[in-house]
Amino acid sequence: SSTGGKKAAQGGEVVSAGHASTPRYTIAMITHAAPGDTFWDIIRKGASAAAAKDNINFKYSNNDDPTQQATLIQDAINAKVAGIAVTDPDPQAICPTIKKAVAAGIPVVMFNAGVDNWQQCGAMEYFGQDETIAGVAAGKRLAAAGARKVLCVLQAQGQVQLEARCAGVKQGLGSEGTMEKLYVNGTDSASVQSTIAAKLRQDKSIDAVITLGAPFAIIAIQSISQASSSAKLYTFDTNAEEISKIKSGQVQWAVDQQPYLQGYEAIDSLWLYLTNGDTIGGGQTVLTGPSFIDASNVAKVAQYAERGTR
Amino acid sequence: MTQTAQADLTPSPLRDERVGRNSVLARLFARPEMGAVSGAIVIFLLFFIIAPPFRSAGSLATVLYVASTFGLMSAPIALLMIGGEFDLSAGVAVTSSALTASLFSYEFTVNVWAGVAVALAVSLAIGFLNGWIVVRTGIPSFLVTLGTFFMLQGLNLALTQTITNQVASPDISEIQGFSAAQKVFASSFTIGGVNIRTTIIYWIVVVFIATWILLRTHVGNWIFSVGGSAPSARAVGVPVAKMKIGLFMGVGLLAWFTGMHTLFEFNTIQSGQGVGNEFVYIIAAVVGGCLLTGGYGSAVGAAIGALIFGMTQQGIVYAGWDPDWFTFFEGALLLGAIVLNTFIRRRAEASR
Amino acid sequence: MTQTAQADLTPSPLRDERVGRNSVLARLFARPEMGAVSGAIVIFLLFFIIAPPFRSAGSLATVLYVASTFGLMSAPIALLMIGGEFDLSAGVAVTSSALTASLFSYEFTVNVWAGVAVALAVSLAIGFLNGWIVVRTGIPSFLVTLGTFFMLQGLNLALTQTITNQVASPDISEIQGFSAAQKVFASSFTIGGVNIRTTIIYWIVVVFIATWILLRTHVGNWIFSVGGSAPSARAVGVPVAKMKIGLFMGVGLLAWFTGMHTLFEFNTIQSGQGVGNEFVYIIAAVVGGCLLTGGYGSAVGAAIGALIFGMTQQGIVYAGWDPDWFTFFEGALLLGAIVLNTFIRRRAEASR
Amino acid sequence: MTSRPGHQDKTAVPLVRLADAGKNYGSIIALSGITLEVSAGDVTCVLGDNGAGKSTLIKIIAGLHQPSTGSYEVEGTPVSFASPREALELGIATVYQDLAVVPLMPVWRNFFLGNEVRKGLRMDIGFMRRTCKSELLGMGIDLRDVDQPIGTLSGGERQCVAIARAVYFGAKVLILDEPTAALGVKQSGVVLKYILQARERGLGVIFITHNPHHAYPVGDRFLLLNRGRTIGYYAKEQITRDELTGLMAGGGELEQLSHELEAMGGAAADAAQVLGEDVQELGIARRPGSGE
Amino acid sequence: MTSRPGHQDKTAVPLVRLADAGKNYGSIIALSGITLEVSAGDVTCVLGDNGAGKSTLIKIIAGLHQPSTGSYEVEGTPVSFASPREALELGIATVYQDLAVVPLMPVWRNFFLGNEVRKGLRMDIGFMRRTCKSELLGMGIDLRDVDQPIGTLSGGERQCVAIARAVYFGAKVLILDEPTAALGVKQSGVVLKYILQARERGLGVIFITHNPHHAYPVGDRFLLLNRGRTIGYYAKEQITRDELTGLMAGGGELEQLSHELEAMGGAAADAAQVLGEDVQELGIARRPGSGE
Ligand SMILES: Nc1ncnc2c1ncn2[C@@H]1O[C@H](COP(=O)(O)OP(=O)(O)OP(=O)(O)O)[C@@H](O)[C@H]1O
Ligand SMILES: Nc1ncnc2c1ncn2[C@@H]1O[C@H](COP(=O)(O)OP(=O)(O)OP(=O)(O)O)[C@@H](O)[C@H]1O
Ligand SMILES: [Mg+2]
Ligand SMILES: [Mg+2]
Repeated sequence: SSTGGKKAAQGGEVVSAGHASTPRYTIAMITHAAPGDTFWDIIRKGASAAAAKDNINFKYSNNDDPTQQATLIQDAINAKVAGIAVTDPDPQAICPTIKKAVAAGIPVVMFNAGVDNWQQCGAMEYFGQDETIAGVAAGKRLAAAGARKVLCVLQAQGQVQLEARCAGVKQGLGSEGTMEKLYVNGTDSASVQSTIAAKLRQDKSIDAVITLGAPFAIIAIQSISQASSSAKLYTFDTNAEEISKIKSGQVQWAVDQQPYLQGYEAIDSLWLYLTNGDTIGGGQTVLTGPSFIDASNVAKVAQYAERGTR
Repeated sequence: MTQTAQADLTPSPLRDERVGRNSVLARLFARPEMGAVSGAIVIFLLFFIIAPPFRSAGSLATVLYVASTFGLMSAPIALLMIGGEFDLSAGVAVTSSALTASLFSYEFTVNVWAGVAVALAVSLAIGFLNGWIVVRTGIPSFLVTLGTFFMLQGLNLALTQTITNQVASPDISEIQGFSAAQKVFASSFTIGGVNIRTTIIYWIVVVFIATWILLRTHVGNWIFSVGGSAPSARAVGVPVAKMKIGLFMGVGLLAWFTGMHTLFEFNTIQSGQGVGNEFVYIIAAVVGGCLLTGGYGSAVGAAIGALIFGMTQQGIVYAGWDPDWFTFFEGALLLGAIVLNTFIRRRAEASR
Repeated sequence: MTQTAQADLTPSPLRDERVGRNSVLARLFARPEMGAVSGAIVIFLLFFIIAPPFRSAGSLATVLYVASTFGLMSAPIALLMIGGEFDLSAGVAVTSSALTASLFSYEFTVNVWAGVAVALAVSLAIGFLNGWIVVRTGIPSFLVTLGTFFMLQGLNLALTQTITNQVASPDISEIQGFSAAQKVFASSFTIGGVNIRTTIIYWIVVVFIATWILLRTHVGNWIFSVGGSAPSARAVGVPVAKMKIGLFMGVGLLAWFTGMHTLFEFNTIQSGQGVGNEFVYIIAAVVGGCLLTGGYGSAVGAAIGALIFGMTQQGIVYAGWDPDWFTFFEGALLLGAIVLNTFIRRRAEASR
Repeated sequence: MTSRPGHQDKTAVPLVRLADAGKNYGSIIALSGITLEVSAGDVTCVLGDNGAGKSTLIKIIAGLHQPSTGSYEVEGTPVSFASPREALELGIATVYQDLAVVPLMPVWRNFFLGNEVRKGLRMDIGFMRRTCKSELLGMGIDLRDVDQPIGTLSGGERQCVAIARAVYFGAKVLILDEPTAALGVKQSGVVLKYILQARERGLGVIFITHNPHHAYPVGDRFLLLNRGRTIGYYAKEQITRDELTGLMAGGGELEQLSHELEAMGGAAADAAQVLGEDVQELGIARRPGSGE
Repeated sequence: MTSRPGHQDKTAVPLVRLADAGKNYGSIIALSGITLEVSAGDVTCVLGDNGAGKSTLIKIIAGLHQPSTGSYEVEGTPVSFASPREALELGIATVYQDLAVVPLMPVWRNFFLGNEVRKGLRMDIGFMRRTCKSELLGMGIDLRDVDQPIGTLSGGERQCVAIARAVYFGAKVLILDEPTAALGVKQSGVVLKYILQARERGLGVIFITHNPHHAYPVGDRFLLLNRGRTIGYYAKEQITRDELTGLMAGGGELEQLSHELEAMGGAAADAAQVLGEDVQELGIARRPGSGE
């Protein structure tokens, strides 16, 4: 007679939108995700959903080392897939291989990262949002909320997209406030918690903490209380637990670039192209964000977040 | 040819003319952990001086907490290394146990204690498997546990995905028995306004027991011998295989405990967690005076190693140094501590 | 009491009655790398059967390329390990050299070759420093290089940040001498429509040289001896310190080369790159038959180890297995290869 | 001889019995067709050239190796030891030529390794340190400190620890592989005394040595090996020491040595004479008034 | 004696000269106040109880340790070796008690380790393998295969490799630390032959042993150590072997041994008698008709 657990969570079935009868194509999706990252998990869910609907043989692979990612693209070319959906965190490193794919007659769409270069790389379309843009938006909103000293928590070192977000925040704050970075060891909750707490103790003037991933927002809540700091908590990206924290007001808002949409569109658009020659966006970037999830709209999002598609 | 006077040949019980005077300092530094102690003191003073926030009792409690999360594991790892083996799967094994507990109770919606029990079984099984493969095949444990490291890492992710189709374990704080378990594994008490985690107490207890086993029991004798020279140990009748498997299971036991702490501290577990910690444990042990080649070291030393690591990690933040330079400083301080440690021991030995 | 007949006491030059017949297989598997070979064959066949894309010449070229990027480093690492030392900084050292070259030529906008030269100097210096600290302080190289690992990782990030205000090095493809350098370090040629990277050739050359040194020159003899028993080596007059420093510098040399390849292959380099590769190198070496305790191993074996690793990594992708299970399979295959390798060697030795 | 208590058991089943035993290391045949019996109160000397297979033989008896061929019985019951522990439990204690000590561990811990004296859960450390110290003094080794790592002891000191240990724990059979090799004159004497005492106590002793001066006085039986084969198995009554030494040295080869030197002529002659002297000492040919 | 070529150099500066040398390991005083001279064509025997400091002494001469006190001269020029390599370059070759071999390496690689024969850049492997094999045969060791890891050789075989190596490369001074310890009768004879040959060739030899039968015939001078101190330094003329053995054994302690046993009475008596016999063999008191 226990509450919680799976029984309580039943009923959150994943989206399924019919089923196409078009020929079965193989499409490869290659990202720079670090394994086990919630954000990329959602992207993949979107992609698989589209693949299921479009009768596509979906091959996902990822590596956060650009050189390795390039190799993965090469693998896809060797495997003669029908289409490639790829993220490009490091244009110089990855574009050449993407060009190869295009040269080999494989349609390529880009998403999530590489907004400035997707045309040069020869991709057909781009879905998503530039991390910097998202950062700037967040920064502006932080400034509006009266944040003067913002702590930007990076869960990994030397990762382009994370750095871009913090840089964006700084830019968005403009003269209103200052931004300070803090690297934490994302693979160790205990040290994440303590490190953030330590920082808050060290600099009492910090009045806003923004994490770059949902799980770290949850942990940061404990850090803030531990350091008995008055800083408010903001974050990028979402997951179920975090949404509930927004409900409860422990997290102010989350920057949402709708990862599900990015993954879904990337695959779906390739299917449309392969089956019907369509292209989306007329050569323009298709932006999936940034949008904000806060007290005002959290209720709507919550149910989707529960089943891990938002 | 010269003909020196006949020296007396009978042993002199009172004073042995073949032994020079032996300074206290020297005898002190003969112990494997003393080098680390000096390193710890230096680093402590360093941050105590340059980082005001570091001085507050609260901060120290935090430092100790972090140290304890490493220290709880570095103790059995130290024993394992004294026994001449490595365990690279220790870091992810912690996550595995936490995931097992939470997924089990979630999937079957049973009392968390059931999950905790299953997790214990699994952790011990992992330890046993590591040890068994090592002793059966004679493949260096470095390789075997590297294999299991990859496999566990994969399993953590894959199983979490298939069961919850997310990359993190679900929140189990609603499930029956949670609060009780939390009391046991992840509570804290307050002394003079300072909030102290119970893990620190557990840590001290574990280190004490490990030390006692190592120095006072025959099991300790056997651990030293299997690490120092397995063939010799075998020749005089020490059950080498049993010892090694036991040591691996010891690691499993504390991996389970640490996992339980993490789970009930954070209610949920990222499946990607724990990767890289195996090295923190090993570093702690080695900084604490354990030989990588086995046969020498101490549990206390490993604890101090963990403390050094915790202080460094937190201290840099308290000092507010440029985050870009974080890892650099971490490395520099680590290396510094080790060099100092070695240097001091040398001096002591020479001067004695 | 029994009284057996007098056996002849003179040595028989033709046939020694104290030696049993010795099967060819057995003599083959006495070589350290043969176990790895069998592992490689099995894994190759596995993927050749289950993963159609794996069969195409193009795919094999890619696999070989990936293997070569690991293999170029695993060769000197193997020598180092035979010499009884570790280098955990090797992975980031590669990135450091690439960053040095590109940042230098970028910052001072000089011909890239200048940058390349500076990078070479820096890489060798890092190797020398590692070795020097190890031999001077007598601290296990595992710790020393762990320290330098952190420090380099930090430096890579910090310096890149301060110089370019971003975490990746700037594109230097416009700078003078780039194309020439690219020809040398990162070109490729086509045979029968298959595009083959020159690194593969370099790799083969390096392995050949390493093997030659190891087996045919007195330097090789010394490498084995310092790893097998440093005190004995010292006692018979082998310059132990020089040898070890030299081995570390050898690692530096190829770290430089590999770094240059990465740089000119991708025009840019991320400051966080290379972390974790040090283990791939060590795994390759050990899978290839190197003892972690030193004194035994082969460069060819390390090459095959790298090949196994490359095949596994790519093969899983070609086979299109669920990426969630990627690391699991990686670990399983790795462990499988090692166990097989050991098992076969045992059988061979017993049966011979 | 037959007055010695050990010798009632002569009629009883031997403590240790090897029948046609052999051992291969891979393709290398180290030992073949060895038959050996050790009864209570009986000292068996295993003699032979370097590489003859003596250590291999005792490693089989000690349970460190399993015989590749042949059978092995302890007190009449066939055994096949998976580990030396099992042999130890049957009261077979061994001093290995490579001593089997753990260099980094203190002397006393090595002494009691595998046989720690316990007091409840803990070890009785005080007792062990005292015992270790006194046992070694009994052998004429006056250690500075029983906490010194055994690796820092001198070769002979280390050997004495190994011997003292085996003698202290040896219950039924005592195996000594070249125990006197690195020992001083005094210590060698003590070891011989120990061997005789063990015999008195009715233990079976297997004693390996290259020194006929040590072997002959204490031995009851002599097993001679060469190139892994038995070339002779004698009771003391059946053989004189000179014959024994002759067999050990592999026939006249030693005299040959001195002849060689004489052949060198000139200055060498005198050396040859010295060597000749030594040859006598080695017991090949004893002329009256040997030595000086 | 004075006819031997080596002995012209007696007047010349000694090859090796230690004055008042001492060595401490941390708080442990292993050696103190040792004075020693080794001239060309001169065999110096260093004798003494276990733990007396013999190995420590030769480690100083071999350049493995630096003396903590006192001075060290080679051919009249003061030296302080940073490593054994420097000593080797001055032609001082050493056989260490712990042999200093690399167990995992093949026999021939060990044999030539540090002195590889080169042919341009490469090693002349063929030559080295042949030489190794033949040098060992010369010592009476017939190896199955010079590619066998030296760790798998028998104790004596390993020792023979170390000796053959030193003899093969020894240029001016040859240091042997208990070379005959693990050797068979034959091999011991060969080693003694080598020592004499070296003396003939005008090398200085330092020879450590516990066996007076080996020391006395070949030695020209005898340095006796006890508990790290010199208790005597004699020329051959000054001492008989019995005196020498007496000193080595540390006085009458051995006879005491036999008395002890006799005291045990009864069955022990006969053992005592055997031991007594042996005591004579050890050269303390020789009665006529010793042996059997
Ligand atoms: N592990 C091994 N692998 C291969 N060969 C071995 C191994 N151990 C011993 N041998 C060989 O077996 C033979 C007998 O070795 P053993 O140690 O028994 O000789 P031994 O009679 O004890 O000689 P010694 O008197 O020198 O100790 C030797 O020729 C040796 O080379
Ligand atoms: N590294 C060391 N550390 C501490 N003490 C040592 C060390 N090496 C030797 N000793 C001590 O110095 C003394 C002399 O040792 P040494 O090896 O010279 O004796 P030895 O005369 O060679 O004895 P043996 O005849 O048994 O070989 C011994 O008592 C030993 O315990
Ligand atoms: Mg032997
Ligand atoms: Mg000695």
